[in-house]
Amino acid sequence: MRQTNQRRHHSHQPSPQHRHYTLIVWALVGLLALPLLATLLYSLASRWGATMLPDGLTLRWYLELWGEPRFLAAFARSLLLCFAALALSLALILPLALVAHTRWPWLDKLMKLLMLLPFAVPPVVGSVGLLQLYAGGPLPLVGTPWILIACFFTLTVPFMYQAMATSLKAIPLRDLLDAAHLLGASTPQAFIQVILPNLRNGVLVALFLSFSFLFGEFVFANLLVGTRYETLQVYLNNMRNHSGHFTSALVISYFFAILLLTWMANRFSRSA
Amino acid sequence: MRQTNQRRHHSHQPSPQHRHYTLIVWALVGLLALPLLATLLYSLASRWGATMLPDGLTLRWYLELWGEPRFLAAFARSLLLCFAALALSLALILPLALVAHTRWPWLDKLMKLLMLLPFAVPPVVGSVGLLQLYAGGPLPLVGTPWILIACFFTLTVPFMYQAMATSLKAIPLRDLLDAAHLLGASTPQAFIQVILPNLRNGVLVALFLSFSFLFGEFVFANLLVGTRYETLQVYLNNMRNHSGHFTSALVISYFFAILLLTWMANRFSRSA
Amino acid sequence: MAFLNIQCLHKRYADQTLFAGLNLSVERGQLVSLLGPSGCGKSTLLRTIAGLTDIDQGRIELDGHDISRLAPQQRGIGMVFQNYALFPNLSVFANVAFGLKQQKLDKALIATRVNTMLERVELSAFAKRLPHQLSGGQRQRVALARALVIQPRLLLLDEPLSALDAPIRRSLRQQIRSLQQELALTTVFVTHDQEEALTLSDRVVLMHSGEIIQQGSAENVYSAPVSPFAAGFIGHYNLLAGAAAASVLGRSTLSAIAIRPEAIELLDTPQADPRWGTPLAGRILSRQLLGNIVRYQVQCAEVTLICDCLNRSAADLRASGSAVWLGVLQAEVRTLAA
Amino acid sequence: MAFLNIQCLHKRYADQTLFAGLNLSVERGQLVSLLGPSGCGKSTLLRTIAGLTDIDQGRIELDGHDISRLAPQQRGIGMVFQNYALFPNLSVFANVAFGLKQQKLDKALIATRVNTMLERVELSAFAKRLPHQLSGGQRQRVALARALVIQPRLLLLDEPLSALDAPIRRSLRQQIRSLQQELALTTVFVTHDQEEALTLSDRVVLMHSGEIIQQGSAENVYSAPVSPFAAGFIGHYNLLAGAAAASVLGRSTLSAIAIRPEAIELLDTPQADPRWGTPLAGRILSRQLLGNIVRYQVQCAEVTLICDCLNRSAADLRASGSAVWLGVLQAEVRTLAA
Repeated sequence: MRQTNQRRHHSHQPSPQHRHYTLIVWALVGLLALPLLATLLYSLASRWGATMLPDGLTLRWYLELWGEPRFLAAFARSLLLCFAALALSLALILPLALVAHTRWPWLDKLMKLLMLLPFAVPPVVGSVGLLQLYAGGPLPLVGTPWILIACFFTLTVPFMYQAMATSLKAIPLRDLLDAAHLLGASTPQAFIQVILPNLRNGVLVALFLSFSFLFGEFVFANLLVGTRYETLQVYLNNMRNHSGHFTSALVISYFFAILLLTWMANRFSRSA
Repeated sequence: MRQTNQRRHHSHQPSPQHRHYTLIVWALVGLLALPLLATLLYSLASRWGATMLPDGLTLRWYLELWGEPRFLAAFARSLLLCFAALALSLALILPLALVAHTRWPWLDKLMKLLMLLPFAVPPVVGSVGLLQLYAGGPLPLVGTPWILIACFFTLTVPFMYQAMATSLKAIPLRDLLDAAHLLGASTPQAFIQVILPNLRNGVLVALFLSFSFLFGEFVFANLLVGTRYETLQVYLNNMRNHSGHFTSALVISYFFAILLLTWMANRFSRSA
Repeated sequence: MAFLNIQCLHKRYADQTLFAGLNLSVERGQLVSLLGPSGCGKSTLLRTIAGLTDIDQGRIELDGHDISRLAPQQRGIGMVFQNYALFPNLSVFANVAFGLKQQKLDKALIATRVNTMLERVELSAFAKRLPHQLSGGQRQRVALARALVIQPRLLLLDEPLSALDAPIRRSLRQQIRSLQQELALTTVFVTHDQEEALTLSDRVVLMHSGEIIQQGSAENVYSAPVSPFAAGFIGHYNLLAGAAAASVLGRSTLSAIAIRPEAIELLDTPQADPRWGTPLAGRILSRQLLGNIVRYQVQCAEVTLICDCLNRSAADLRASGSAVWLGVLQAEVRTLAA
Repeated sequence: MAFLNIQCLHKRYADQTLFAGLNLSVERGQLVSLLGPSGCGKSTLLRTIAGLTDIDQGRIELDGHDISRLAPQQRGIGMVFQNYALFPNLSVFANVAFGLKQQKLDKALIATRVNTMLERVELSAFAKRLPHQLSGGQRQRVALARALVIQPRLLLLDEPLSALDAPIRRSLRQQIRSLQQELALTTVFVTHDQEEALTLSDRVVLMHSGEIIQQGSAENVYSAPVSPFAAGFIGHYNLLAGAAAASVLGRSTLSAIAIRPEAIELLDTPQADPRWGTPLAGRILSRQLLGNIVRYQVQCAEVTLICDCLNRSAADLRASGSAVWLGVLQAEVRTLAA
C-alpha cells in the first residue's frame, strides 16, 4: 500500500514544463464561473446601467421575490411534483434493480439500454409526441400535473437505476444473500436487514441529484402543462421580461438552494 | 473462472416465487414504449379521428417533411452547431483530462465537482442569466450562434470529461508512461503513441452521446437565439400547432436518426 | 453410516455435465478437504450441500435425514466464504449475532453466546468495529465465528484462506483446525492449495472435472497418487515412462512411474542398500535453494531427475557439475494407472 | 568498482523519510534481489535507479558515470513492471519494437531484432496478438522481451512474478534467470517472496523501513540471519531467548538465538554425536504434512521447537505423543544481534 501511495505522490510533483497548462485550467474555470458572478452582482445592484460597475447594493429584489405569492405557489407546486415523481421512482425502480441483480441479468442489460432513451428522445420531441397522444384521447391528461409526474418519473429512471446498480455491484450481493439464508433469514428478511442498508447512501445521492434535475426541468412542464399548473421554471420563464434585477435574484436564490442540495448529496456520497 | 460462471448461471434460473415481478417489468417497458408506438402509427396514418384505429396508412407526411426547405435549413444549422461545440470540447477537455490524471489529481476532483454544475444551473435558469448578461453589454452575443456554441460546449463538458476519465482509469496510465519513457519516448511521443489510441473508443462514445444530447437541446436554443437562428428543435416547437401527422413524422424521423447514432455508439463501446 | 452422505449426485447446467453420479461420505467429526484445480466442481459440490445450488438427481443425507429438498435456512449448515461475505453495514458483534437473531433468541442469551464466540476467535476487542475496519485475517475470523455461533451440524469452508497473505493463512489454518477438533465439528473444506489440504484434513478428496479421482488420508494421497494427474497436482513428482522408467527401475516396465523428489537419496559413494538397491550414477545440473529444501536437478544417463534434500548446512551443499550417486527408495516408487 | 553504485541516497516525501543515506552496489553481470515486506522502500529504490522518482541527495553511478541527473530516456535501463505495463493498443510485435522505433532504426533491422527476441522468449507464434489475448505469463514474457530488445545496460524487475499463478511463476523464474545469465545482464530484482529471492539471486539484499538490514549470497542470508527481523522474514526459524535458549544450548547465553527447523535431527535413541552433542529429550506435540516436508512440533522441557524432516516414506512418520530425541546441529545455531 505504502509504495503505491508513494508512487502516486511522486507523480503529483509539479514540473516546470507543464506549468503552461495552468492557463487552460483557470480559463475554463473562469468561463464557467463568470456568468454566475455577474448575475450575483446584478441581483444585488440597485441600478446598473451604462457604467462598468453598479450604482449601489441592495437586497430589495430578494425581498420582493420572497414576498410574491405567485412565486411561492410555483415553488410549492414544483416541490410537490418532484416529491411525487421521486416516490414513484423509488417504489418501482428499487425492486426492479434488486431482481435484475439477483435473478435476471438480462433485465440489467435491458435497463442499461433503456437508460439511453432520454438521449434518443429529447424533451421537446417527447412532449410534442405526448401532446399528440394525450391531448384528444380518452384520457385528457394534458394540462394536469399527472402527465408531468409520469414524465418526471421517466426522467429519474436512469439516475435511480444507475445509482442502485452501482451500489449493488459494490457489494458481493450473491454471497451476502447466501450467507444470510444459511444463517436462517428468508429472502425478504435478508433484503431488509443486509442489502437495503448498503444501498442507502447511493440511493440518497441519486434522489438528491434527481431532485435537482427535476426541479430545474422546464420543457415538459412548459409544453405539457404550461400556466395551467405553473412550476417554478415556468414562472421563471414567464418573468424573464420583468425586471432583470428581479430575475437575477431568482436565479441566485435558486442556485444557492441547489448548491445546498448538491453539497448534501456530496456529503452522503462521501460517508458511503 | 468456470466456477464463478456456474455460480452466476445458477442464480439465473427463474424461480416460481419471483414470477410476479415479470408484470412490473413489462408494465414499465410498455409505459416507455407506448407513446413512441402511438406516434409511429399516427405519422403513418392518413386520417385518425374518433375511431380506435386509423383509416389508412400513407407516407405522405414523411415526403412533405423531407421536401420542406425550412426543415432542411434548421437541420443543417443544428448539425453545424453540434459539430462546432464538439470540436471545441475535444480540443479543450482532452489536454485537461490528461493533465488531471498524470500531474494534478486535485484538478480531477475539481472537474468532478464542476460536472455537477449542469444540475445546479438548469438550462432555463442559465439562459435567463445569460440573457441578462450578454443582451446589453459590450458583446451583443444574444441571437448569434456563438453564444449557443459556448453553451453547448459547456453542456458537453461532463460527458466528455467523464468518458476520458473512465478511459484513463481503465489503463495503468502511470506505468504505461514510465515504460514508454524508459524505452526512449518523450512525454508527447508517449501520449500520441500509447495513451491516445487507448482513449479513442471511449471518446467516440462520448462524442456520439453528446451529439445526441446537443441535437435535442431546446431550451438554450429557443431562449437565447430563437427564430433568429432556428435549430431543428426550435423548428419542431414552432411546428407543433401544424398538422399532428406532420410533427409525428418529424418525431419518428428524428428518433430513428438518433437510434442509429446510439447504435453506433454502442458498437464502438463494445469493441472498446 | 456416515454423517454426511451424498449419493449418486447428478447436475447439468446448459449443455455441460457438472456431476454424473458423484458419491461422497464424511464421517462425524471429520474434516474432509475437497482439493482440485479451479473448475473441477469442488465449490459447486459445496454449494449443493448447502442448498445454494439445486441438484438434478441424487440424495444428500445429513445425520440420517434426507436434506436435498430442504431450503438452505432449514439445513442447519454453517458456511464461510472466500470473500468473507460479512454484512458491511453491521458491526462485528451484529454480524455474529445475525443467525441467533433470526432464531428470535433472548437478547441476553444472544449477547452471551456471541461474546463467548468472539473470545474464542480472539476478537472481543473488535466487537464494535465494522468489517471494513478489520484486516483480512480478522474478517475471516468474524465469518468463522458467525458460522459457528449457530452451532451448525456441518461446517462448510469455501477456500476461506485464499484471499489472505501467506503468514496469516498459516496461522488461521491452525486456528480453524484446532476449533474444528475442539468442537468435533464435521467439516468440508474446499481448496486448490495442496499444502493446505494436506496439513488440515483427516481425509483429502482429490477432484477433477466433476469426478473424485482419489481419496484417503493426507499421507496416503500424497505418497501414493493413482494417476499422472494426481501425481502432478499434489507434488513435484518425477514422472517417467518407457525407457526412462526402465533405466531408473533397473528393469523394464509397461506402466508410467512416479517418484517423489524427496524419496531419492544423494550419496557420495555408490554404496548399495536394501532400501534403494544399486545406486545410479549422476551429475548435478543445477541447484536451487528453496528455503528449508535444496532442490537438485541430476542427470542420470538419459534421464533428468529432481531430488530434494534438507538444507541442513551451507557446508553440505553440492556444486553444479559434481558427481553424485542416487539411491531411489524402491518402496516409494509408484506405478500409475495409464 | 561496482557496475551500479548508489551512494548516500537521501529521499524524503512530505514528512516521511524514505531513505537516509542508503548505499548499494551491484557487480557487473550479477542478479541482485531487493527483498522485503511491502512498504520497505524496495520498489521506490528501483524507481530512483530508473529515474522515475527523483532523489533529494546522493549519487547513482552506472558503469562509472553519474546518471542521477539524467532523464529516464537517457539512462539505457530496461524495466519490467508487476502489472506488465504492455501497451494495450499495440500488438506483441509492436510492443517489443517500441523502444527500437524510438531510436529510429531501420525497419528491417527492427524486425530482425524483434523476431530474434520473440523467439528467445518463445512467443514468435503470438507476434500479431494484442496483449489482452495473452495469458499472464505470456504477457510478462512480452514485457521482458520489450525491455531486453533495446540491449539495456541494466535490467530492473519490479515484482514481475507476483501477479502470476504458482506454476507459471516457477517456470518464468527459471526463464528469467537463464536469460539473465546468458546475456550476462546486470539485474536488480524486487520481490517480497523469500523463496523467489533465494532461488534467483547471486546476492540477496534484505530491506526494512528504507534500510538495508543484511546482504549476501542466498545461502548466507538464509542460514545466518543477523537479526530477529531477518530470521522471521526469511524462514521459519525457532527464535529463542533467555532461559529457553540456555536450555537448548546447554549453556547460559545473553543473546537471542535462532535455529532453523531443518537443522534439528530427530533421533530414535539418545546417541551423542560431535555435530549435535548430547541430544535433548522431547515429545511430539503435533505433526503436519506440508508435502515434501513433515513438520513436527516437539516439546522439550519448557521449550517448543519446530523440526522439519523430509517426507521420505509414510512408514517413517512419527505419531503425536511419541518420544523423540533432538540433535540440534550446533554449527547452525545463530546468535542474533538484539
